[in-house]
Amino acid sequence: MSQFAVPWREKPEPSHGFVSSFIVALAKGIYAIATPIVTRFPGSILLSAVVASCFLVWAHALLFSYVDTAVLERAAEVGAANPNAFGYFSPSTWGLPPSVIGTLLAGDAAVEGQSPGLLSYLLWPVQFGFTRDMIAFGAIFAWFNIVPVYVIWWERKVAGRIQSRLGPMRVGGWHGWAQSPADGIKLVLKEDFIPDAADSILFRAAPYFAIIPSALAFVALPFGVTYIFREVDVALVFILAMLGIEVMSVILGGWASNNKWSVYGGMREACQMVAYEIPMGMALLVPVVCVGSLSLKYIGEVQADGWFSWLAFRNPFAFVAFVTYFIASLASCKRAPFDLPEAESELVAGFLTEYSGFRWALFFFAEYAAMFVVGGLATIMFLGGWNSPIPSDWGAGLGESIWAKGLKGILFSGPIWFILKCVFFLFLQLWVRWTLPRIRLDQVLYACVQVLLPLTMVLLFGTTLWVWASESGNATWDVIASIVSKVLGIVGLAFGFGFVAIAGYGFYHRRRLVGNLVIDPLPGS
Amino acid sequence: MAETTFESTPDLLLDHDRVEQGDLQTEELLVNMGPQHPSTHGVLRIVLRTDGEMVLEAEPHIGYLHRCAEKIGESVQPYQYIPYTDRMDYIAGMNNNQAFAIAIERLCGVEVPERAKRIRVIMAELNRIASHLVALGTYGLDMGAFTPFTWCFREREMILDLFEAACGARLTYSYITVGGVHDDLPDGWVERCEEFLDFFEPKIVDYNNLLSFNHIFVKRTATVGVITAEDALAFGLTGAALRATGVRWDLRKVTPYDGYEDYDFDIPIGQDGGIDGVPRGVVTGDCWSRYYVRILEMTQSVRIMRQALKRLEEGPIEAKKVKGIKLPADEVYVEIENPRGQLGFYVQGDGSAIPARVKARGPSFCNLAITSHTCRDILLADVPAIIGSLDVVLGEVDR
Amino acid sequence: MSLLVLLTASSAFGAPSDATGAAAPGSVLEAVLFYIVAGGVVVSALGVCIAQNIVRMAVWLFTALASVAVMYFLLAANFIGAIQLIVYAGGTLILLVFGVMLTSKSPWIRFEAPKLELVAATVVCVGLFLSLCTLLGRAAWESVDEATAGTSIATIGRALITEYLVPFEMAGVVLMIVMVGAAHMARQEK
Amino acid sequence: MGQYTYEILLACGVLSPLVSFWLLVFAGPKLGKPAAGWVAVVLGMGVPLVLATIVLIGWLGETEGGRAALTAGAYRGTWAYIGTIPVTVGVKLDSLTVAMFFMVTLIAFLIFVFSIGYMKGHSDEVAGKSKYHRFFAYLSLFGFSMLGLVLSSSLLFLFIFWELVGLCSYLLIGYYFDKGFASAAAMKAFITNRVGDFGFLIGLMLVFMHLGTLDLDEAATVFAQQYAAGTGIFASHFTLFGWSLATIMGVGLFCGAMGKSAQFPLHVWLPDAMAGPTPVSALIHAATMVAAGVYLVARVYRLMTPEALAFVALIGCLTLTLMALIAIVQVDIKKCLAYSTLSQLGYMIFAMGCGAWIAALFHLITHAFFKAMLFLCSGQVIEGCHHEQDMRKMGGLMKKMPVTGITFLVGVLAIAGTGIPIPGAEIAGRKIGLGGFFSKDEILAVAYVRAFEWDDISKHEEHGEAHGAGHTAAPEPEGSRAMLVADRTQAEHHDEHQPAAAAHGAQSTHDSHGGADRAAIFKDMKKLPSWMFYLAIFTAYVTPFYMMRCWWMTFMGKPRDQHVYDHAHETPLMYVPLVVLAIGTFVSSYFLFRPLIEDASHSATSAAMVLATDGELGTEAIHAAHGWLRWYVGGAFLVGFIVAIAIYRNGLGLAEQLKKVFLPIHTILWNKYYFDEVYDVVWVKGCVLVAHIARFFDTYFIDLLVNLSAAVTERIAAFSGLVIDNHGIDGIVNGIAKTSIDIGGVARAPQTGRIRNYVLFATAVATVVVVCVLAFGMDSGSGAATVASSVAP
Amino acid sequence: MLSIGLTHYLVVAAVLLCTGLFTIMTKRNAIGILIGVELLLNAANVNLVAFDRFREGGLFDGQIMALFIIVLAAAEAAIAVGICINVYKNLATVDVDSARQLQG
Repeated sequence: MSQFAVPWREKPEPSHGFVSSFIVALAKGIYAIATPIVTRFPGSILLSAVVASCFLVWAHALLFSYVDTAVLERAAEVGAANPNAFGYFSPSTWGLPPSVIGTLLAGDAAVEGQSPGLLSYLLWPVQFGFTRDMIAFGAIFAWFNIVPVYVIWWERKVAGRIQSRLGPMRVGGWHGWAQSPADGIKLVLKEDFIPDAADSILFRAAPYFAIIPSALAFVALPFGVTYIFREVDVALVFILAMLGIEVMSVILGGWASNNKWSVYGGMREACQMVAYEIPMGMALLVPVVCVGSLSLKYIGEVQADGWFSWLAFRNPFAFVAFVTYFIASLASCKRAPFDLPEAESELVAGFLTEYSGFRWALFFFAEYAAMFVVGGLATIMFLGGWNSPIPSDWGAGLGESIWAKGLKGILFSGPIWFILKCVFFLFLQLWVRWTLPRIRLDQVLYACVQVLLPLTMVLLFGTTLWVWASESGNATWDVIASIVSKVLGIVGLAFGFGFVAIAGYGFYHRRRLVGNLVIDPLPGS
Repeated sequence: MAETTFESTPDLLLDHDRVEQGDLQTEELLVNMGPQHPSTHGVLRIVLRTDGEMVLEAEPHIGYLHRCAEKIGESVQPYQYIPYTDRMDYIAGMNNNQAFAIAIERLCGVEVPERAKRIRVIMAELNRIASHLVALGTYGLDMGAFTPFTWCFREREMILDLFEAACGARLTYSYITVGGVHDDLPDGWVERCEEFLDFFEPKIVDYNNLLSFNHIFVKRTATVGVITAEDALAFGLTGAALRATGVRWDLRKVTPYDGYEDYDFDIPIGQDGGIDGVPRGVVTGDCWSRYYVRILEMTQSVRIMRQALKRLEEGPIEAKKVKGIKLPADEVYVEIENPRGQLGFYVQGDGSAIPARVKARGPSFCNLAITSHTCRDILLADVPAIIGSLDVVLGEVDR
Repeated sequence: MSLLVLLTASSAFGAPSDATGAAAPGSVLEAVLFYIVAGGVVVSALGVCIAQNIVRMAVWLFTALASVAVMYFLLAANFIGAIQLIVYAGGTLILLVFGVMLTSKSPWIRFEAPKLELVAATVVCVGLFLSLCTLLGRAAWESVDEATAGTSIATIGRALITEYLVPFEMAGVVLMIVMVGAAHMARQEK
Repeated sequence: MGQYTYEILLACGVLSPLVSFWLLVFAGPKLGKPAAGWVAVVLGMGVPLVLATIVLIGWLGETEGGRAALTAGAYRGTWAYIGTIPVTVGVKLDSLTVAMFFMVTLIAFLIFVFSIGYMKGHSDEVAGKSKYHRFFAYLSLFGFSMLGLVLSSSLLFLFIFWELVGLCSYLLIGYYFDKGFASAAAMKAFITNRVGDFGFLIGLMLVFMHLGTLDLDEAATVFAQQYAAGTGIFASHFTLFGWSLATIMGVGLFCGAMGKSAQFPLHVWLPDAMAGPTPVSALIHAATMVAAGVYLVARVYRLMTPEALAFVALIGCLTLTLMALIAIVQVDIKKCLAYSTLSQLGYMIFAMGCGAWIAALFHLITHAFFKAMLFLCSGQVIEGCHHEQDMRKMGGLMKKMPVTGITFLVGVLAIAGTGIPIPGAEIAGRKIGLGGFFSKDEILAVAYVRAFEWDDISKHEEHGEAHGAGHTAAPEPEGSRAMLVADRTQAEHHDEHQPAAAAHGAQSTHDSHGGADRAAIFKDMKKLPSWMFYLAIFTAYVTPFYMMRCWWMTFMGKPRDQHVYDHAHETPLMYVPLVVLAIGTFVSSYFLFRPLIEDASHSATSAAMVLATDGELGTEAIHAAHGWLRWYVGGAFLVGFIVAIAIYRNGLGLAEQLKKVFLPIHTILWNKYYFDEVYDVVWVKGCVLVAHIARFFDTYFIDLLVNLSAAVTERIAAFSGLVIDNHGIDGIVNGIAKTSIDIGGVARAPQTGRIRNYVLFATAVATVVVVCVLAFGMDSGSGAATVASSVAP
Repeated sequence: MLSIGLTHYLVVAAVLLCTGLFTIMTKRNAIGILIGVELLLNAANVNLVAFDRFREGGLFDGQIMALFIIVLAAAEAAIAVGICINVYKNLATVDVDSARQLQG
């Protein structure tokens, strides 16, 4: 009977054997060549990967903006009102010919009739929305996968350091850098286990309710002025909605497991979400009131004038709102000290009790992606988004050459800054998690409803008054406001330096083993 | 009309009869906490009757680790039984050995040499610190703080290294035997031990900073699981759990053994918050008091050890002729201060070398009894807090 | 699956100032997206009808609400779409699920309506749907070909505190009453 | 002074108590007993007082034209739109506002200080929790609301603050809510006020509906225009009790004032409100809140028709007389003062109704000072006498509490209108007298003019009008100097301040238009019945009597209760407010407030019919013409005092005898004309009665029918059972029964009691309807048109 | 078919309407009925937003109405769930057919 199931096993063809042995040999060869490199120089590889990705990101923006300019100019020539004149799929026209792009790339000095270079041909598809969407989509999808994997690894390293141990050290060589991918492979290969009494459909569906919203949140999350998959005018609300929908997965997962601990986890998540979501939203409304827009792109753009223009330092209320938001965002990601839904010591593993393997991994992907999104929101709403602390007009003297543009792109703004800030927030989240005990449910509710909620209400009201006063154009007030802003900025700066100082101190005094106190394990003679 | 249909009801959350009979309210739930649960410290099973997050009733079920430890004691000679005692409370093996050894010594009238007494005290206090470190670390885990656990275990590993150097074992020592200790300390051990004490003492401040005075931790444990002194005495609580209620009772002071009367140390007790660095909101006899009494006891243990190390003199480490000793036809009951409370051994001899009856009074077993009394109308998250603060070892509960 | 949802949802944003190429009104892409989303709505709605398990019903409702939100994006009502997601799908529905879980003993418990009622309901609803579709098919709408530009949030916000001030305030009052009332009803009687 | 400086200062003054309120609400328990009070004193009233003083000084420095400009250009911002009508938020900035603001903050500040001393000796724990901070939180909230009320330029905001002060009053009366009577009194006050506020709301809606605005000035302008043109609200033919819609609007607005100022039918709550702490009685139920009704009438004065004003005068007149009479027999010191307050409020309302706008407000302010002081004194007495309020147990307290006694006496003199009416007895060109002397005299003078000389004046006005608006000089009919202040102002504006007035923009232009139209309204005012005047005069005699009686019973004579006497003492902290208020009463505020209010009458009423006697001059004129009136009015206090002293000089003996002589009258007065009882019977029992009737009907009528039919059926059944053969009939009967059961079953089937089935039926019917419409109702073309028309713009 | 117009959206709304009605008609679980009501409300919302979009002049009244409906639906759900929980406390079930104490 089995011959029908797997026919090719019946008549093995020589080519199969050849192909398979070739693949194995290739893999072995790559492994043999790569392993020493990978294990010996992983630091440099990682560093160069970072540099390379920075370069790619920068070049991508630069080239795309050239093509954009070209399209706009051409569209103006043609007289089309719609800047997106060449359409999404562009069925009617083939867009700008490569030669035009080449001309633009070469600048004004280009000679007419010169044959377009390879780059022009490569860039030709970029002018179509669909192409760009595909590129951006690939980038987001890749990022969405990279972030959880490496944040998990990083978290384990950070946790190890905090706990005076090393964390993963073996897999992949250098500091166990391949630990997370290896874990991922293990999880994928694990038995797909569904308890008999579980509601199997919902049990299977629940992880997707976690992963899809957290992936969708990236759609509206800008990494830079031009690094937005979709520029949504209600991006903030959209991302908050996505974070809110994730709760559904926890409740469903908890319910579908048909395990009392899981149900407790789900219920706790629902309770907690009811409590934290309002202060979180209201804390985010504070910068929204300052700026007057829900578009994250716009909110990021108004903070381009250096450190003191960042919204957290605009007025005292926003500064406090920043802290409030950070606390609420911990609850939103189910991170300690708000990790009640999966509280290990109380609920075994909460809603995750019955999950294992790939589904469990999906939950974790969602959680860590949400952590990044939450950190990204904090960055954009309070800490200047993708802008560097240096005011952007300082770069006016650099000129407009392609290199100057590139330098500006790296110095003054760009996804690098955004990601760095997000990483900072991620670190804060990790730090808090490995330091603090867990809060009890009634304390969570108390903190969110009776402390944070009134606080954010006061903040919102105060900001409204502040903005109102600022818009009245009173000169005295402007002076006061700017002084307050400077003071806040300096306080923030002090916090930042303090953070760096603590980190530096810790790094300098780092101690892996206790030293001479380790006693020879053999009994004495 | 269609009726309510139960389609494939493998595990109804509530069984319908109990609802009908009014035994369970509609919103109530019976939950099994354990025997496989991260925060029950072994194989304790607690049946909770909950209303949402509220625990209305908690009933501990024990016996998953029963090994007939007492019965074995009636079929082997006392010195053969020593290795069984440290399987009872495997976190504090030294103290268990000591208790049984003292019981037999009292029964047979064996005089223990001075050096052996000092070593016993050093080992017992060292093990007390190790045991408390486990209690602190796991209590942190119960509260959701992961880091204290590894920090405590870091220091505990050093103690275990010391034990290993002395007796070759890291968990089940069987070091203290009837009539003394079975091996002398290796060279340089005393210096290493002092080095360790110097290293360890400042670490207590670290624990305090990391966990004891952490605001969240205090909120989680203060006023939770308050046990009054009357209740504690009525339920036969001993050890840190008793002292946290404000009763200054420690057998090392009350009925000194192995030369404890020679040492100068205090007995810390629990007190209300607001003074002496105790955070506000703390009430005598709550979880935080129990936790903090252990911290203070570690300091006292260090103090005792320093004195003992200083007075350690050369001499014999074991009384003569203890192996195969005949037990007189008499009975003895000895209690000593275990890290968890009062560990008592009742031994009855009948003239042979094998005891006629061995009975242990386990502190964890007795302390655990108050669980159902304390875990009433509390939140679910308080259950691990209370159980953890009682610091029970299931190996000793079930024996 | 996740890829598909990601693509669909992200392409659906009808922000008016979007130059990167969302589904332009009247384009083929819009039609494709519409059919995908509408399919989602219809399937989820039917799922709600057919599902016997109350939790599954709620999940189907969730997908229905999410699909409707995407449909709002297609209709260039981004704000309503986002609000639908955050309030309806994120808030109301979770409340519902909460209620479901508090009030059912097991995921397997269920009540069924009599067969006769099922048949009658099916007939009536299919009839209603068909007649409505006929009615819609016969209607000749004015100015239906030209879709207008999307509305900015600022416009809606301003309208809420000027033209619609009274309903707005009343909604606030209603919400407050509901808050107090719901808390009172669900409170422990002890 | 920059633009909006006054507004900002005043607004800060309003918000400061609010800050204090929130602070006390949240941090009150932590602040503890004395600190919470001081927070309220400093933040709640101290800051507003300072700001008010600054504003007052600044305002006094402004020229008349400058003030008019400031009034016209006061801040108005659009808060929201109701439909297309903007709801403005703004500051009503004129002399009246400034004066009231200063008065309220000053008195309130003193009372706040007094409260700290007062509350020190009071238990403030309920169920083990201190509510001390609550008292001051409520006081702060009251400060916020009252100041907001004074400041509001829009009727809507006026109403909001109106309700807020009502709420504060409720909270503060019920401060000792653990005592049953206090919470009952609070409830009574609240409910009685709701009755009035219902009228207010109706008035408000009429204003909004017919005048299309809620801004006071705009409303007045529109009202005057409509009156002139006979459009808008005057075009309505709706009448009620013979009142036109415009009158109903005015009366409705006045209803609010009736409730809050405790006017005649709604007065019942105020005496009971004395259950609250005494500082509250002084502040809210004597000085400020109850006067808010008068203030409201002053503000909506321009929206009143002559009929409405007549009604106002009637209510005021009844109140002032009836309440003064009750005060005679009161033995509770606070109740006595409460009825005195009611009577004085009646005076103010009466003055408003007469058209004595200035005099009413002037009386409001002088009354606020001396009544606050009187209440504080009574608080001091009560506090000192160990919470004894019965005057019969007091007496001779002068020795124990000299400061209190003297200040009380000052208050008594002031309220009695003590002064020297002899011509020539003047200092610096002013008559010598206390506050009440001037204000009450003025009211009576105006009342005299309205009652006896009105026809002449109004006729004269007509003539003046004929000569052309704006050039009417002050008319001097028959020696009376009563005049139309408004028209004089118009004249001044037109003659002297023309450029300035033009520069003030549309506002003042509107005003002048309105002015002309108002004069028309003014013409339509009728003569007042003379009995009103006589009642007012009569009460002027009664007032000194009961006040002196009160004072004498408390402070003079022999101690009648040794226990009380022994306990009596004074609290030093309470001196300060008392003395300051006494001084305030002494200088009688005539020099400060009278000019301000008169100034306010220019802009606040802009062109309303304001009758005024020009200070002493006017009084002089009246006195010159009617010598008897001078003595009757000016010497009334002496008569009252003498009679009171004569009766109470030797303790209560004579009074008891008199009581026996006038027993029926005393009984009626003692029971306050049985108002509470009547209300109880009419409203409370009325409701119960209706219920009883319904029950009676149910029991005896419906049940009777049922029982009757049952009995009849029983008989028939017995009869048929006996007479008709069971077996013969049974077939038919059973058949019919079965059939009817079957029919019933079929008919019952749809009535399942399940909503889902009903939905099913409803949907089915809807479907059928749609199908029918599709099939028969219309052809496709017309159907499309029908549907489309509902969509097309 | 490729040009998406008002009718398309209205048909979707009709589907939501009919399924909502069907849910109400056939469910005995109180919360099931509530879910049906939510579907009905969504049908109305789709209609409102679609009419808003395809109406001349680009008014926003439809969106605002939809906004109000969403808000009130939240209120309605809160109250309804509260009622359901109360019913469950009293009757130990949320079967609407069991709630018949007032039925004669």
